[in-house]
Amino acid sequence: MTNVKSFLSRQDLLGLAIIAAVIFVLMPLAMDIFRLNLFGKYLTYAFVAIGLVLCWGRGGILSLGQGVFFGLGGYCMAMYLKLEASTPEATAIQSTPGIPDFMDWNQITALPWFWEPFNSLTFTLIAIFVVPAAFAFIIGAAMFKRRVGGVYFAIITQAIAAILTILIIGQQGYTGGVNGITDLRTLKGWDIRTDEAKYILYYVNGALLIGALVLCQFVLKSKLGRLLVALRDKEDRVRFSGYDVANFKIFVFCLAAVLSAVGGAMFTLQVGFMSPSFVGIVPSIEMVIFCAVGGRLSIFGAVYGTLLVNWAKTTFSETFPELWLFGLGALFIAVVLVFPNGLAGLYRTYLGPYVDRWISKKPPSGGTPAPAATPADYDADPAAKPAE
Amino acid sequence: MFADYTWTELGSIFAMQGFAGLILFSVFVLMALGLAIIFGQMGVINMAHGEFMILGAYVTYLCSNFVQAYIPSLFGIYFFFAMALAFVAAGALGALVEWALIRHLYKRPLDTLLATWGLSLILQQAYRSIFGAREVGVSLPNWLLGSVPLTDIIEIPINGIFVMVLTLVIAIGVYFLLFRSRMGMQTRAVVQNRVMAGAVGINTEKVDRNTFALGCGIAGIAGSAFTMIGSTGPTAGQLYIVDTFLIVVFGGAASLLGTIASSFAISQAQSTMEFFLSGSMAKVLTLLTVVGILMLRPEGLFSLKMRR
Amino acid sequence: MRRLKDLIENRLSRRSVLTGTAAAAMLATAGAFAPSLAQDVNTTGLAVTDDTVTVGILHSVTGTMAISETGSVQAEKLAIEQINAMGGVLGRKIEYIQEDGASDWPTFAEKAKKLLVNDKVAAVFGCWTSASRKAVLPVFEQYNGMLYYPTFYEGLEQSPNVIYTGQEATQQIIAGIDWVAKEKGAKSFYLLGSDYIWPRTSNKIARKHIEKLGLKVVGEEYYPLGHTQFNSVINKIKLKKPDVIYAIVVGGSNVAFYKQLKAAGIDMTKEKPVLLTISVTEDEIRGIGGENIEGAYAAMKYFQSLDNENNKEFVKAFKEMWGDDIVIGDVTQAAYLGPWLWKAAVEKAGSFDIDKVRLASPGIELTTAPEGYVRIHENHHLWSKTRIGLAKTDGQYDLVYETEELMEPDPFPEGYQ
Amino acid sequence: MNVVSNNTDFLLSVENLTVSFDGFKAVNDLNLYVDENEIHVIIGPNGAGKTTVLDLICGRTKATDGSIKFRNKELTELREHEIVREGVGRKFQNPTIYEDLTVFENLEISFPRGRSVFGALTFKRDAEVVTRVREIAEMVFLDTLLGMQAALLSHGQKQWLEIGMLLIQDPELLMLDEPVAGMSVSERKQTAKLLNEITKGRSVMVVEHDMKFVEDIAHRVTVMHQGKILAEGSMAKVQADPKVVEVYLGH
Repeated sequence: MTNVKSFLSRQDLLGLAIIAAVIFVLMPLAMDIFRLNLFGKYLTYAFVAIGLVLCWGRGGILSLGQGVFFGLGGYCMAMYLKLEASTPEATAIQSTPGIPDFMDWNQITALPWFWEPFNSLTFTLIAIFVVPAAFAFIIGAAMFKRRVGGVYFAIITQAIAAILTILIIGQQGYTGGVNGITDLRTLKGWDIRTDEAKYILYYVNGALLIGALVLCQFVLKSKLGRLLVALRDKEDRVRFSGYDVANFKIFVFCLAAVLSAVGGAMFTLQVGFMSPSFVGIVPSIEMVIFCAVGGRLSIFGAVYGTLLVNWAKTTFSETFPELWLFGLGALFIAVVLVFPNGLAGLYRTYLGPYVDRWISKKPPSGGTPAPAATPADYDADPAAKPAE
Repeated sequence: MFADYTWTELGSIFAMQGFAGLILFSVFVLMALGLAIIFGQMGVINMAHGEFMILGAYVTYLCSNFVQAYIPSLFGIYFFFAMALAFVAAGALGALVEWALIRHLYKRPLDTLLATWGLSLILQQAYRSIFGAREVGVSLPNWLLGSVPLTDIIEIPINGIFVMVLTLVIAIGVYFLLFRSRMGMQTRAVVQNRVMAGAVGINTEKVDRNTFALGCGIAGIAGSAFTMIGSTGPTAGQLYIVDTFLIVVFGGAASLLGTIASSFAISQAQSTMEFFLSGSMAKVLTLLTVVGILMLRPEGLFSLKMRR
Repeated sequence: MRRLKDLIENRLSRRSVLTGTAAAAMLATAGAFAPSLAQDVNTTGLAVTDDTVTVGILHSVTGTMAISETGSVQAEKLAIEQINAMGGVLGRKIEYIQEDGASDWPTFAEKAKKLLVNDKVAAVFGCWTSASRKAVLPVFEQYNGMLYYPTFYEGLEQSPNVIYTGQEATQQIIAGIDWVAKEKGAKSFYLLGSDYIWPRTSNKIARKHIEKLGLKVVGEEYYPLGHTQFNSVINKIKLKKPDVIYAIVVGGSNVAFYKQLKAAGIDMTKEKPVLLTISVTEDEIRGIGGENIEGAYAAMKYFQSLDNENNKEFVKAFKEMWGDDIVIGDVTQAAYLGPWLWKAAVEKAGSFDIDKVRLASPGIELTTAPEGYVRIHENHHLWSKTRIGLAKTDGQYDLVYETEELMEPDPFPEGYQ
Repeated sequence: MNVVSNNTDFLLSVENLTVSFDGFKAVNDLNLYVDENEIHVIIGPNGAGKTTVLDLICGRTKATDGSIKFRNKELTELREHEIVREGVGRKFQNPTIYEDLTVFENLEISFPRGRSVFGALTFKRDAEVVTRVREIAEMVFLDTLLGMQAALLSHGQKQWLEIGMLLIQDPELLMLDEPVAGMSVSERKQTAKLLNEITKGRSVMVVEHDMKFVEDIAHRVTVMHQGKILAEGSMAKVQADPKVVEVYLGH
């Protein structure tokens, strides 16, 4: 970590700079606060998408349950905000003042024990990281240690998403049920519903996303990043090179889970509520398509993919609601059949070479580097081919 | 909770609950069989499986309307034609999908998952555009409704018996098709060694297409049969996806027997728990148990120990 | 709970004294005859011109809820068209902007915000599920908009920014249970529902009321949304032999439930058990199939078959606009009331200003409602009669009973929680 | 059970090894010993259980019964990566390399450092790594192709790369499953030379069909048939064994 240049190439820096410029300058100038808030909401999905790049694109682990972690992060945040909104004064009309309104409707007369710690912001912030990480660790340890992978892992994560949704809906006294946790107002007394707050949250969200991108880039450029690709291709070889494969998978799955959870927490803050409709199977699969459209190997691509799909969703579902599902379905198929490397692949084929030349001011390196090549020249093109 | 009942009542209830479990078992087998063929024999994840079922249901709906309008005298037996047509329609769509989509993706199982999910969205919207967003009611001949009373309490729903018989017939049919016919032999040959099968003159592409179409066709029949017990709407197919996949995975992907065994285990567990707990909790507990067991035994219930 | 009611009643009544009901009525009369300048009737910058006023329609056109919400959209459009044909509101034609909530709650919140902030609509007719309403509620309160919400729902809510044109739970439930207890001599009940807030809250109220009447609840059960296998619960019902099956199953589960109930030999046309539902309107019967639900009773405020002049005209107009094969359920009718109630309130207030409309709303009556006479209560819900219908094979209900008096809406029922 | 041997003369001692798949005994009560610095070749007809023996030793398949001792350490209780860390390297029948990575990266990943999650995150490509990778690449004839994506290598080069990936771990026992399959004649010669070179200081177990190649390299040959050992000894001795002749020529 001592030297940023060691893991951020000029191309990566350019990519980061462009994304930062889009988030911090272009969009706030081009949009009113309403659209910007929407855009901020899309950006929270980008956290999930870049997590999927790591674990699916690079590591070959397809999780169809990322909504679970998005939801866990979101619910942690929402629980804190709800408690803050449920002061005895604000809830004086309830039979039991001081507990969230939906609990009161469900005849719960005392705050459940697992809600108690969420009175503390510090605990909440820690929980946003620890709860999903721990959950991912349990799932990952159980599955990867027993070498469950590929399709099986996908289906089991999907089932977990289904289970959690049913649980949240069924235990409405503790979770707010199908309505979710709504009517969130303030964070430490700061009203998160004002335009000013929305701007601030938007920028915080953007900064966190940039941070997440840098972190992921660091991971990808480390040996662990190369190991992930190696794992995806030839898991046995990695194992027989003396690595405990399961640990790496667990790590990357947990990392993706934590990223999703951060997205979820920011979602709650910006949108003002959390509900089980972000936890289930459908949103989880949609999050995969964000990543696939962007190019499942590229974290930058994933951000653009998320934005593009959501933008298309908002636009088309407004103007041609009938066509939207056809479009989304076709997108799934096209991204698999026609351009499996997504936006990043298109960029790499058509634009990348020019940009590279322009940045490095030297001819692109060929297949066989000169003997004097630096070790960095031995790195493979990260977007070589999609996972199978 | 049993204190209030007499022994005869309890006996009857256990008999009926057992029967409810058997119906659920048949439903599960019907749902999962097509998927198990496709997944087990071809390694393809068909997320649009539910939509193929709904296609069968809509075909049944059209048939029922057609027969009622033009040849009402045949209404009593139209259901059999409807099922045959559902099989053909879903099978044909399956063959088309295999040709257009699946065959390009045999080496990328996770990608078939995404592509077929896309397909499911397209089919849903197509149903919505054609048949409307509302659920449609499928009229059934009277003999399929109602029940056979055995004792005061025990009554056996006729459509339940129908589903059970149908499941049995289809299961036997699939068994003969896969294990006793030439097509089945070729299918299994391709599963075991694609290159060698090709080398000895089996048209592997044709076998793939037929297998996929067969799986989809069975889904069509299942959908047709489910008009008796469930709803027919554009998004109804999605309800089945998780259950169906879990059944197949739990059974052990390569084994049809495993699918049947896991249908049995899950249906019995669920219907027993439903009796003692609330429906929601029973569902959660069943799913949790299945996922838990899968974590301990990822290869599923039935699987050959194989040399790798 | 008492405190809240007092609070709101006091507030409302004090304000209405301040503004003066009489003055408001005069203003309304004046407004109706002499169209005033836009700046006079709109002091808060809503989308009102000298000739037009813009409102919003916010329902799901796509996604799983589209099935249910279509009828509401149609009803609202019909009402708007009829109002325009009569000369509009304060001499202004109603134009509408329709947004799709896409069965997704944040999208509802998003679109609600767009309608209020960007489009500055004078009122929004929309939402169907409780979840979507809960999602938009903070938006309406923050940006001070007016929502007309059509669905019968669980209650426990009373927002100054919402007019609830459907029944809240007690209105449906209490009348229904009183009726089966009295007319059918029911002694024991089996409560059943889909697993989410409305059925759970409703069954809670039902249970309290049943117990208050000295009767017995022999079972209570919930299934996940979309569940399609009900054989186990049907067996339990057979074992417990309740007089009444009280069912609040929704969506696709409905279809499965009634088909399986019938197949299991529970004949609802027989004397017992009685099946009483508050969740199946004519709309749902289309999917279930009339022959599968024949003999069931529904407790709600409106049936398409209601025999009165208002309703005949309404059904005729509805079919002219949307086709002959359309059916109209309780919620559709409630959605139809929205624009009319709003029109009446605006004209009473003589202004489109949200605050003035809100203050004018309590007490607004509608004598032309298809369901008959309705009046807005001070708690923003409607006084309305509750009716019991008997389901027939053709998918319609026969009216078998209606309450003598209007049922008072009581969203925070004391003793029922 | 037999007396557990404590024979430290052998690098690897396999005793009473049995594995059965659904009742079928793929390896049946096998005893096998590998000396230090020995090239030990296992031959036998298809299905004799040769690859299964390698799988058992490296932990890929769990033994039903018996023991595998490596430097007196029981391997049957260890997991694959632990066995590797003990000093056993395994090359697979088909070249198993990371096609999406470059030759350099393939070798670098196999470099025995930073094998934990944290270690991999903080791993640095320092001079030691680069030197070692170049050294090995030279040994396996790939020193000019370090920057090439591995997928583009020829079949023979992929085999070498995989051998190189094992060498960089410096194992004491190297197990090669058909290392020259699919190689040209000249590549075979180069491989034989390579094998002879790398046995300095380590033992090698080879499963091979190519008799000519076996003759070139083998110090000792074990013939397997139906999960059991048919014959053992020098190439010449084994070739003269009538049982072996019968198995190979058929009845």
